[in-house]
Amino acid sequence: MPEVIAVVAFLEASVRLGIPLALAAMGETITERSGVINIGLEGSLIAGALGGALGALAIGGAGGGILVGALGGALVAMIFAGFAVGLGTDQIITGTAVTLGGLGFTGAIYQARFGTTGTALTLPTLPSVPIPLLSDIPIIGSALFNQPPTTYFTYVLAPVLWYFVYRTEWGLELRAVGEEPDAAAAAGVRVKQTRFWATVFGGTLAGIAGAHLALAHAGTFTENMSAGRGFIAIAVVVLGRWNPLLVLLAALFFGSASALQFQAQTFGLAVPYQLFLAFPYLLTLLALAGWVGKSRAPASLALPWPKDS
Amino acid sequence: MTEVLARLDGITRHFGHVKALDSANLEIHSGEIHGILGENGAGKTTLLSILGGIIHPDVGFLEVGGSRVRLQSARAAWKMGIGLVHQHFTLVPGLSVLENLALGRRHTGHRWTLHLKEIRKEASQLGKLTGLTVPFEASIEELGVGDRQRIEILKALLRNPQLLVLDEPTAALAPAEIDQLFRLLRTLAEEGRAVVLVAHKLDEILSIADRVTVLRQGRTVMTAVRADVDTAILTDAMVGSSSSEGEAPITPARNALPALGQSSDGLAQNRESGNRSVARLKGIDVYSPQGGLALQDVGLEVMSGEVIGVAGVEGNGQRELALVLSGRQQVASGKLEIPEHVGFIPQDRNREGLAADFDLTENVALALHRDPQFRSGPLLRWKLIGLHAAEIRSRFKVKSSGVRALARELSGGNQQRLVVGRELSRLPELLIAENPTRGLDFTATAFVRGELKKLAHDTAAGVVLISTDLDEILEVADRVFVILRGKLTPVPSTHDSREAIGAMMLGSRLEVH
Amino acid sequence: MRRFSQLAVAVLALLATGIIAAGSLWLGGYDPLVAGAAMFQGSFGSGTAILSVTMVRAVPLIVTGLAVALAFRAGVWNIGAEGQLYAGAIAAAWVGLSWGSAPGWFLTPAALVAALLAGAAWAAIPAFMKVRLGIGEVIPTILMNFVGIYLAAFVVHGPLQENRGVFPQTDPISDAARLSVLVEGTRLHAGFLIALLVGVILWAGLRWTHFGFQARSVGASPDAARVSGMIESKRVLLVVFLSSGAIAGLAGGIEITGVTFALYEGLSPGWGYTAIAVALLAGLHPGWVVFTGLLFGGLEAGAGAMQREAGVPAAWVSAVEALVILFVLAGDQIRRRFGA
Amino acid sequence: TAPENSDRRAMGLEEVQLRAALLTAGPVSDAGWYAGAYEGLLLLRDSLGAEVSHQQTRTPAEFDEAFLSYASSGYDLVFAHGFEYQDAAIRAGQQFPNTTFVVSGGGRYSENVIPLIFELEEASYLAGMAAAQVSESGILGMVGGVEIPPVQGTFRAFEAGAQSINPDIRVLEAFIGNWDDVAAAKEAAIAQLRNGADVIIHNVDAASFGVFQAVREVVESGGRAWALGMNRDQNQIAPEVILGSAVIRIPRAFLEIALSWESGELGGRPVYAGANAEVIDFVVNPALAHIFSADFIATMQEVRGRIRSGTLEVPKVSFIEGEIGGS
Ligand SMILES: Nc1ncnc2c1ncn2[C@@H]1O[C@H](COP(=O)(O)OP(=O)(O)OP(=O)(O)O)[C@@H](O)[C@H]1O
Ligand SMILES: Nc1ncnc2c1ncn2[C@@H]1O[C@H](COP(=O)(O)OP(=O)(O)OP(=O)(O)O)[C@@H](O)[C@H]1O
Ligand SMILES: [Mg+2]
Ligand SMILES: [Mg+2]
Repeated sequence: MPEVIAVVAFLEASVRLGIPLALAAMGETITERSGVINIGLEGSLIAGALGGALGALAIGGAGGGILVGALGGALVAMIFAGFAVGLGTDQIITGTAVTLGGLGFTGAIYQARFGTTGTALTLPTLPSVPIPLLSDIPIIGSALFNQPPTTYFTYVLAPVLWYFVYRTEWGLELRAVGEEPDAAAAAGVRVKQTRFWATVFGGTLAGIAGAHLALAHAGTFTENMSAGRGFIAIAVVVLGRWNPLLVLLAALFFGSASALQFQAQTFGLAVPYQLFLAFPYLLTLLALAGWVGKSRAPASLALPWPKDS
Repeated sequence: MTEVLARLDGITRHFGHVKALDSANLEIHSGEIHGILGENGAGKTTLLSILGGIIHPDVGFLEVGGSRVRLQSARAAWKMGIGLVHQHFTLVPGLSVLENLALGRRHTGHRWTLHLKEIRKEASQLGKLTGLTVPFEASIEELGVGDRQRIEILKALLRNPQLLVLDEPTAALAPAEIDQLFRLLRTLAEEGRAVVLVAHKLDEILSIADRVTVLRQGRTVMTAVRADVDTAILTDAMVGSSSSEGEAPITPARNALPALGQSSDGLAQNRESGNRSVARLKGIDVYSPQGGLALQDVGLEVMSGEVIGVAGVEGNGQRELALVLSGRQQVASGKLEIPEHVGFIPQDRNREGLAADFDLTENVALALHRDPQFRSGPLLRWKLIGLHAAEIRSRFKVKSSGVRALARELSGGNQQRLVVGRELSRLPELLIAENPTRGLDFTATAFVRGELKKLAHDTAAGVVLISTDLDEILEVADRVFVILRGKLTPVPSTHDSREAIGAMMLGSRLEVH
Repeated sequence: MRRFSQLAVAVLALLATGIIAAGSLWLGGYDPLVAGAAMFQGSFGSGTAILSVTMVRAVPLIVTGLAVALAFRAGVWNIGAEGQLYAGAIAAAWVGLSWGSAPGWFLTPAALVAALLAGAAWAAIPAFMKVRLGIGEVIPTILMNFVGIYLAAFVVHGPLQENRGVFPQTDPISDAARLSVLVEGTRLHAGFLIALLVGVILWAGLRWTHFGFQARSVGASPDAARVSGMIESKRVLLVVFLSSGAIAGLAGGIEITGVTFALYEGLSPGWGYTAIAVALLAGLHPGWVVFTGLLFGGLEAGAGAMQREAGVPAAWVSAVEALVILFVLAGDQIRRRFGA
Repeated sequence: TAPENSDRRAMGLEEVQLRAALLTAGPVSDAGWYAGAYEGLLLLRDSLGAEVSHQQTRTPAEFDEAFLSYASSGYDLVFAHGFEYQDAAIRAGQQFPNTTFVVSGGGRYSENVIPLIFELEEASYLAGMAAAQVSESGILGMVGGVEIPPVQGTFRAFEAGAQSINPDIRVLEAFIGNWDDVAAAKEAAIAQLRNGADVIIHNVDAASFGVFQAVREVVESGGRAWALGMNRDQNQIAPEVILGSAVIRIPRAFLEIALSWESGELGGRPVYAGANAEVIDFVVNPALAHIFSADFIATMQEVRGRIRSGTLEVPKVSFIEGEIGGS
């Protein structure tokens, strides 16, 4: 019986830890498919978290918070895209700046609004909504189907994005732009627009991920609360081979590796906790080595277009 | 008599300090096939790219259907009914052939599916009509230049353009395909559309064009009706009666620099003896990336002083044969004896021949860096390499701003000259050449063919010429082989007629006595 | 026409970043002029600022920037300079502590060599995965960063913890292991010279040597390098990858022997990541990395001064730093447009 | 203004004002450890008219630089709010004898480098008693940031306090590797709650909100669990689940240090800020005070008195060099 409880707890934690990563990573998947690598994702994530907090307080509900969070994430991504796509500045440097700026501006706004020494915010949280029948499945039921609405949104989004990428004309153009923007342009695709909106979409999802973190998970906002998840999301995209469905799985995999770490610490094994903290990364490394077949990034990832500008 | 479909007027376009076009003019009538001729680097591609919305002129304007337009992008050009088939392929490698055909094409109806079935149907109908058959499910990386060219043309045709602009489409096609393509172009013209066609083979232009425009150094030097011109007139126009601007035609004169490759292991003496075996293949099997056997039990002996021609329709194992002969590919089984340094002219100059972001010197170094002559200790002797690059540039008339110009800035033909020049000038003991004259203008073509022969006959090297161009093989080769489905078959000297080899290439059995 | 409008947009972006930076400071109740002056004073405004602060801060950025530039030139996407730096720092601290009685002429170089080797070893895992297993290096190097950071945390709690076993840090390394100060009375240490030396070696190596050419070829066009150049790209990639790791490791060693003299958790604020921006802004050119490294070093130095002298909180300062980087990028675009 | 001040000193003029600086290794908006220090700095400004400045540093490499900048521009007192500053402080102390460096939780001292030791163990011991008193499962949880002496100290004292009430109590421990990842702290707390813990104490910064959220969710879903606050009076953050807080009144400690600096008494030895100075206290959440029986409150009072009088020794992790550790 305690074993079952531990397994259930572990699965629940995996989903909780995996979902924000999945949202951000699925958005970044779309962005990267267009040939843009948005290292500024962390900035969108934290802006989403702050937007979520401010929105929830101002509008008075977690739902409104998610909306404002999405807008916050989109806004940050627009700034990134304005420079990296519009002006053709280097994507990596721009992303570095946008992350720095995202963390800085959210901190500044938070301090301006809630005082220099901060306030312990208690935010309205998104409740978990059990799905009838499904949530009663033993062991996995409550882990997968007794979750906040944003989690279900993530489940649904993965196949939708998969369909979008592989089965629609927009998706085809997206992939073409990421592979060979010159060829795509020659075929009449609007390269810059595609890249811009793909980036903004990625930022929007990262914003929702941030808002989810604040509203569905932590129930509060603190400076730097994204804690590097934007970067991990970028790694998850690669682990999921730029395929929205695999990216969802990869995020859940990473989530479960982290969850295992917390469970293991609780069991009080005589292993230094730093090694537990490193565990998800080591496990991912192993998974990558055992992940048969090679994955290939979009050929024009991180390259500005047009080339000579 | 006919209405003007499109007009380019006083177009000037610079790239940095290079003036690619210099108040060039072009008038296209509906219902005509308009041939464009010019030496490598004359500005043909630039002019066509302006029509296609890819490049924007510095000065001058474009009229379509009587009104001035500014084409900001290829998309705008497509919308005006102008379809451009590029000289450099514009296919997306990560996508399948069918997806490439679907790309950017506003199919009637919604965009939330791909309409692949409809496109497939249309494309195969069109394919039957034109002979342009392509493997729909294959991914672009697997395909050779011939397939890629066919896909490009099909892609443009599927959009039903009013004006079809083709930049050297015949360079990568087999003779039968060229005939079919020309028939198709004629049908289009008869429907009242217009075709602009660039080709380097004068007879091709003369056989199909209604009117011809000749470009020289970015200027339009002549536009004439087909009936008013012949080979001599066109040649004159292209080259210029006197080389006024220092652009002498390619001369086969040898330069003072020591020939490469000789200093190494006293090769030169050995070569005098002649009629040695330079390379020997026996029972070679090679797997293709897709898994099947690309080469099957191939045997071949290359003797010094001879040019071996390998004819075949593309995709029958030429690529693997070339890679094996040049020591660039592991074999699955069989015996392989080849010299240490083999010159190699790969079929795809952009991908395998050159590094686009390297300058001329560095691209030359790519082939020379292993030669001890160009090394001193851990260092490369850049001065010497630079001199050689300059030598290749002048001998093969690579039109560029200098040896520090980047490969990506060269016109297609000039890129080819660079690769060919680099490999020929090494005086290799064995040279493998895949379609070495593809994209070269006719002067350069004649020059390179001469050089191949000379390499074999004068320096006693072995040369293997792998070509889809039968005329080239018949002109240059001493012995001819046909490659078909990975098998290499010698053509008996009694049967080396154009027709017989052509039949063998397509797989008809030949009665050999 | 088109080119002109692009130029105008870049100019607009440039102005916008400046205005937003000043405006947000002003909105927060801080005088933008005072803040700007503090930033300049603290970075390039005085000899002390330049020698003791900016140049000291630039050293790890330059060295890791060089590591990244080398890798990227050969098409090795080593995002792992951060982890390699930690590996180097651990190794240098270990040597500095365990051979504490050795003479300085031996100990300092030994510590730095250990850092080089450790950085290379740390890079060896993703390098092996790339060359042998065909696994793209981006993710493995990122993952190894996290592992490296936690490994450092582990050793300062465990095997290398100070003798008293109280604080999570090592004992200070012996004086003999420390890099000498370059200019008396400043904090500028010999690590800066090492950074310059590495820069020169890479610059000359990439430009003139046979190996450097092969590395650039593999980076410029893997297909052309293989087919036309007949370059054994695997070997080249392996050597470049390990060298890049070694250089990043050296950065960690320099930080231990030149600045902190002990190993701590959180030694690096992400130099290995900033290094990517440093290298790219330099166009991957080793010579320019020195300058962009100084630029970023100055930016960080100025950011500290802005907090101290102008009372601007850290969050605002990060925001301003970000805008400065965007400002530089917009300016760079303008320069290119004028150049073209 | 720095030269002005030293000029004045040199000319024998009366000193204008105290100049005090603060270094933190994290944002002061954490409503916790760093926020307390920042409030202390502002208290010096408001009550002593001190000129103040603050810098948030990120890495050890910045420590020397910050000390150098403050000391060379004439700051009198530099509060470095974390043990990690100690080595750099010792170096700076040698170079700048006119500046006094106060290192919170530091381990070494000299004439002008003063460790400021918060004896939070005292309050943690009481927190442990309270936790064991209300726990039904007999399992407690502790969520820490990084395993450093102050954190170890509070956790060991918490355990000891709990065992004084229930010798069979079990204690789970987890570290999240940083101080402000709310989500990670919440996960660690959930893992402990799921494994039977019903009272969780923490020693992190902003991440503590995650611990409270985890406990709150258990309560909201009908379970029974409690949390304990740390470093600051956090009782109001989640008044329905926080039993009480082990409080450090950092501003008060800073003020006393500044006063003893002004009177010339500061220097040469560590400063201990403990229960006696009323810097440290365990504050029961008034909203939940009813949970504890009057007897138990009296017991706590008695223990508090015994700790203050020194008759009860709480386990401590000593970090001053040369001192013999307790526990
Ligand atoms: N992107 C570019 N950068 C610099 N120079 C260029 C660029 N594109 C073309 N040129 C130069 O412009 C001139 C004309 O080139 P263009 O490609 O139009 O020639 P072309 O007539 O098509 O030649 P080819 O027969 O070899 O294809 C050449 O000298 C070429 O070097
Ligand atoms: N004398 C030379 N002749 C021909 N090519 C050279 C010569 N010297 C160098 N090269 C090649 O050209 C490349 C580019 O030269 P360049 O002088 O621009 O070097 P670089 O690495 O860009 O350094 P820098 O910008 O400082 O000059 C060199 O890296 C080398 O490969
Ligand atoms: Mg051309
Ligand atoms: Mg240069």
